[in-house]
Amino acid sequence: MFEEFKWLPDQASTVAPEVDMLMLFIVVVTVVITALVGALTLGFAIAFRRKSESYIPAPWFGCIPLEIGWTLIPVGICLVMFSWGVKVYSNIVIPPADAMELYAVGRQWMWKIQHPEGQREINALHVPIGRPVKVTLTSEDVIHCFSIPAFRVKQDVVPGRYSSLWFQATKAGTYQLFCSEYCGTEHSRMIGKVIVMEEADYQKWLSEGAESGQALQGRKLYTKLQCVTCHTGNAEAKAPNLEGIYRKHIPISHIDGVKIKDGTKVFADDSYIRESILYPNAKVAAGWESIMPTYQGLVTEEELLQVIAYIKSLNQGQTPPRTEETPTPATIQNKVPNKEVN
Amino acid sequence: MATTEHSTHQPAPLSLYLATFGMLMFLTIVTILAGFHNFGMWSTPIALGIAAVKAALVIVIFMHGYSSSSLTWVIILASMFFLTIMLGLMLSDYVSRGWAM
Amino acid sequence: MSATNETVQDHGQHHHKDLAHHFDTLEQQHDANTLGMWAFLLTEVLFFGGLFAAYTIYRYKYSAMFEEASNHLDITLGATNTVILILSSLTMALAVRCSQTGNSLWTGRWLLITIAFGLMFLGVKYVEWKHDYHIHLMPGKDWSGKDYWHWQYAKKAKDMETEAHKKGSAEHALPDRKDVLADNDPSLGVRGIQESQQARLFFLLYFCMTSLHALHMLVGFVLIGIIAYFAYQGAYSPEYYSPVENIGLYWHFVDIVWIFLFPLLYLLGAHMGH
Amino acid sequence: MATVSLQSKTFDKFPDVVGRQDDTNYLNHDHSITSWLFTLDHKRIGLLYLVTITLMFLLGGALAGAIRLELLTPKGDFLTADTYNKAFTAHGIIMLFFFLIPSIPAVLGNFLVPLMIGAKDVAFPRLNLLSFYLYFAGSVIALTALLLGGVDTGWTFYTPFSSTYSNSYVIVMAVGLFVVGFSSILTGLNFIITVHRMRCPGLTWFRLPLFIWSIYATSVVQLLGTPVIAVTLGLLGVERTLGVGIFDPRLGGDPILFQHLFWFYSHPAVYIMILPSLGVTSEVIATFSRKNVFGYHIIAFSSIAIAVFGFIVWAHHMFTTGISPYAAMVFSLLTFSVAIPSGIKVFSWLATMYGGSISFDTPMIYAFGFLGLFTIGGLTGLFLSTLGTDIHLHDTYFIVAHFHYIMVGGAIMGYMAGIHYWWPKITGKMYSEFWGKLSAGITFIGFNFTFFPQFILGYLGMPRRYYEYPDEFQVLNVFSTAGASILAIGYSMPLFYMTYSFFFGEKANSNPYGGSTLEWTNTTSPPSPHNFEQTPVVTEEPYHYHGKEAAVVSH
Repeated sequence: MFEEFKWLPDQASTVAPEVDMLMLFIVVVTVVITALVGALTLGFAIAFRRKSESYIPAPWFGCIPLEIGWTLIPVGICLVMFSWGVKVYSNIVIPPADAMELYAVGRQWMWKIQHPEGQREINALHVPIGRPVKVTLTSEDVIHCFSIPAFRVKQDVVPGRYSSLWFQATKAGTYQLFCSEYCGTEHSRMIGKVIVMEEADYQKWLSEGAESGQALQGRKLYTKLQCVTCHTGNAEAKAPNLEGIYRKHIPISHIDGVKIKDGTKVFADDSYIRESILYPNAKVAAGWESIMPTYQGLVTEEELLQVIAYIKSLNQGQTPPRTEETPTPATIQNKVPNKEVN
Repeated sequence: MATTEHSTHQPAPLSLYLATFGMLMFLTIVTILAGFHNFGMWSTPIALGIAAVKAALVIVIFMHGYSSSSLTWVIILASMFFLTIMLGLMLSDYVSRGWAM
Repeated sequence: MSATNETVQDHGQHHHKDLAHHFDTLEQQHDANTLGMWAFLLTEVLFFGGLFAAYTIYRYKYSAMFEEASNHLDITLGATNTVILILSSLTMALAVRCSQTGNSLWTGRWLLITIAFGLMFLGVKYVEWKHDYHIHLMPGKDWSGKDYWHWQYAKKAKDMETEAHKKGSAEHALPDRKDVLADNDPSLGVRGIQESQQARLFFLLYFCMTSLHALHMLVGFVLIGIIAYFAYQGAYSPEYYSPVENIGLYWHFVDIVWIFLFPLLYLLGAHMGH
Repeated sequence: MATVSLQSKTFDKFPDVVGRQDDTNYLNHDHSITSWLFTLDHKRIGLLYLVTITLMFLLGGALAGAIRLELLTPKGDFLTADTYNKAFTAHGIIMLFFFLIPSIPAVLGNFLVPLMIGAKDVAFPRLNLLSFYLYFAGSVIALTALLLGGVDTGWTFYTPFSSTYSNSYVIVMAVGLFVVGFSSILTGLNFIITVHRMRCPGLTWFRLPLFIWSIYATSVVQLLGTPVIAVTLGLLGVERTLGVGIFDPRLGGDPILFQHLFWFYSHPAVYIMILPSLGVTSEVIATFSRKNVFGYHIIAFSSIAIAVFGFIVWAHHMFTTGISPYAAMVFSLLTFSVAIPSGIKVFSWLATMYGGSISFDTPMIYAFGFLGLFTIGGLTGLFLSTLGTDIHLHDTYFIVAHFHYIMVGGAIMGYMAGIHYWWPKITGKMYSEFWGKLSAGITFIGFNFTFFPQFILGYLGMPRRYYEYPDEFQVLNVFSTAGASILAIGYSMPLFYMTYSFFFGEKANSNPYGGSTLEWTNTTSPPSPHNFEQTPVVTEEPYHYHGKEAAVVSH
């Protein structure tokens, strides 16, 4: 058991040294204050031990400079920690714009990871060294937490919404991936490995056995789920053209079925697309009737991610031709009320 | 004993209670009428404002707030203070979630 | 601290029949009792506060649907109840006043009248809840998020009611459950689930808040009943009436909760519909 | 050892209470069972609590032992995953709700608040007994939930796991906590009114012992926070029974809202546990330094400040849940506000000791232990209020170590200091100083051995609530488990020597440690059923040792 033991965790991401510096600073403050308190306690205990039973010490009610000192100095130290903490925190939570994107879905008790190129893995995450990676996270059941100690990053994975975390690995190797929010019986087995590879190795790994790109999977779903019936991208369209909308500000007319001020726009990110698939009425694109059925219960979280990946990749004029043989979404929809959610 | 305030516990005049009741009825009508009118974002503050006035009347007259010790008022204000903290800080999270970093 | 052991002069009140052994004076006892009640009400404020917090958050998240859902509550009945409860507050205040003046008989009577108003309030509430149950607004096991037809049913019921009112008839039939299910056209799905979930949250909070309020009234009935009994027995005097005063404080608090619940639940969407 | 205790006893600054004719006290004036079970005497109710919470502590401790044993090896070999989850849930719930929260307030608070303020009883004695029986009923319900099969949600009951996915007895447990919550509320209410309305003549606010201030602050938290957890558990119960979606995202609810409501109580609840210990420490340090408390007013107000600030920092438990980053920053800043009054207290105690006449009786040894552990526990809180480091440390063993330093190191050390300090008053008997100091020492060493390695484990990244863990974490876990066995010895020793002293101990006089507050100076050990022969009249500030030389010399 001693051979694997180490005192310090691996430091394998760009934020890790920043966190460790901050950590070190607080450790020093903590040790100094603890030592001070300990030394004074012991020192006073010895120096002022009871020497005579009849001795009553002189009173000391207060000392304003001393009291101001031990109020203001901690306030100062705390403010330093706070601002330093905020700085490191913003580096941890704000991903660089050029980050490559991965997707992870947590469920009791495994992590399912998808790469845009189509690689899928369970309880393992292959990433290249030196490139910022943003992982979009969601859960199929309860709250999990995606935690990579070697990268000093951690993000709760809450069902019903997307959260994300980013990192840029700096050292090749294999690191622990934990679920660190208690999620049920096998919580402690919901662990995986993060494998950081050199760029070339990563490219090689990507090309090995990728079924097909994540977006390609999404394209299949786009036809299968009959998105294409209305989002045709041409003159017959009954719904907005989805080509090139990703990360654009698009005008909307209704929120939750209520007319809103003209000119209101929404940022079409992953969360918006997800919401629009599950709750089509939440934010309706301006100029379109709200006729889309909900897909809640019809697509899994993984499939949702694939559709989103497809919509992301959808450029001008790429919407596939409409195929008539599959039933319309509305008919699929009719089955929904009978479906038991719990 | 530690009581410093000396409250007299003199019964308030009957007319005061009846007037308060009348005022409460009046405010109930006002709040209903206001409810049917669209004040936009001010609807809820107006409704809550009227409710607060009604509550204040009940506290001051019916619950004898006018002759209660200052400690009673500390308790009343504390309840509002902590309720505000709970609602305010909780809401602050939800309101600022959409803000860009 | 040091203390001397002088005997404190008590004013001969130790032998008053209503003075508990651990208090020095009736005044101190009265003060402690009243303050105790106020402190309890502080707890109650935070108790309801948890529900108000949930209400605030969901109201913020789903404001449009909350307004629409609120329109399914009957403002007339809500307003009636507001009047009834304020009336009961008045009678309660009068009961306390009578106990202050030493009028035991009327203390008891006003207390019983207060209970009567309270029962009227719950009667109206019963009518409301029964109606809510019939139009599928009562949340329950069979009303999961996706069974949005419950909400469609409620909406249809409301439409039929409005229709009937336009025609001038007070009576109206409830929609047929089969119709709503058969009427399950594709466009329903558009808003179905989401609407239904958000409306359900409103009604969930509505039922939680009003039933917690009703529960407080039920507890109040029992306590008022006991105190009314003692009042008839002549247990209270201008010197000792803190039980009456305390039950009064409790009852007024229940009234105040309703004063806030009424606009927040009933009047939320009034400006849209009627 | 013996010499020290002897010295203490010869220091009898205040004469025994005059006017005592017989040996009747609250313990022996009536021996019948009903006189105990239906007693309205705050002192006897305190003892009823003492017995019950000690049993709960033993149960919680046994569960902790099981947890540590399981963690001795990386693989799950002692318990199954499910049993382990139920064990740590039960450990958390029992220790927090059934031991720590009632520990000092309900045992020492009940016994001491009326005595320290010169009152005959608390303001509402019947309510006090009701509190005890609510606590008892809540315990029975919670134990029933455990016997039925337990709860596997963790004491935090996070939704949607607790509301939808868990197949354990969540509702029974929630009912138990709901009931015990009301016990806590009524106790707090009783103390607040007692302190406000039952003080004896001359006892102004700034003549109150600091223990009273801390109990007062605690009561405020109990009164304001507990109803929120009650209604939150109520909503959880509604969601679970009716299958509706208040917190379930698939039904439109928001699981993060549950965490907000939960922590609105559960963070201040930490102050319910630690504030009374701070109060005990102030008393003990003053008495055994034979000196007034430095900065009395500041310490008194810092208790109130900690209680109030406790309500505005709760979301620091949620930095990684996806709350708004802006809210996270605000809560981070607010969280530091708790550090300041805590620091002030520690420094003021040191200044109290400075120039004092310090004797090393058992309570003081425990108080030294408290000082050390509370300092470490408090300072490690800085890592968690700082956003940049909290992300890494959240939900790891660092958190586990931190809150055990506060709640076991701090709160229980304070509780033990208090029990030892007031034991002569409670029972009228002296315990063995030798065994007392030994147990204080063993507890301190065992505690650090158990929990210090967990700070490193947390920094290395070991998540909490894991029953299996990667091999690299084993060394420190072995240390921790070894320490736990030492700690267990330290905690069990008082059971024996205290019980022994209750029956066979040397008789204590009314003020064996030379305490300066009313319970020492104005009544016998143990006190008479009605506390004081005559209502005391207070004429000076607390901890007024100086200028009393004459009294000692003449002795």
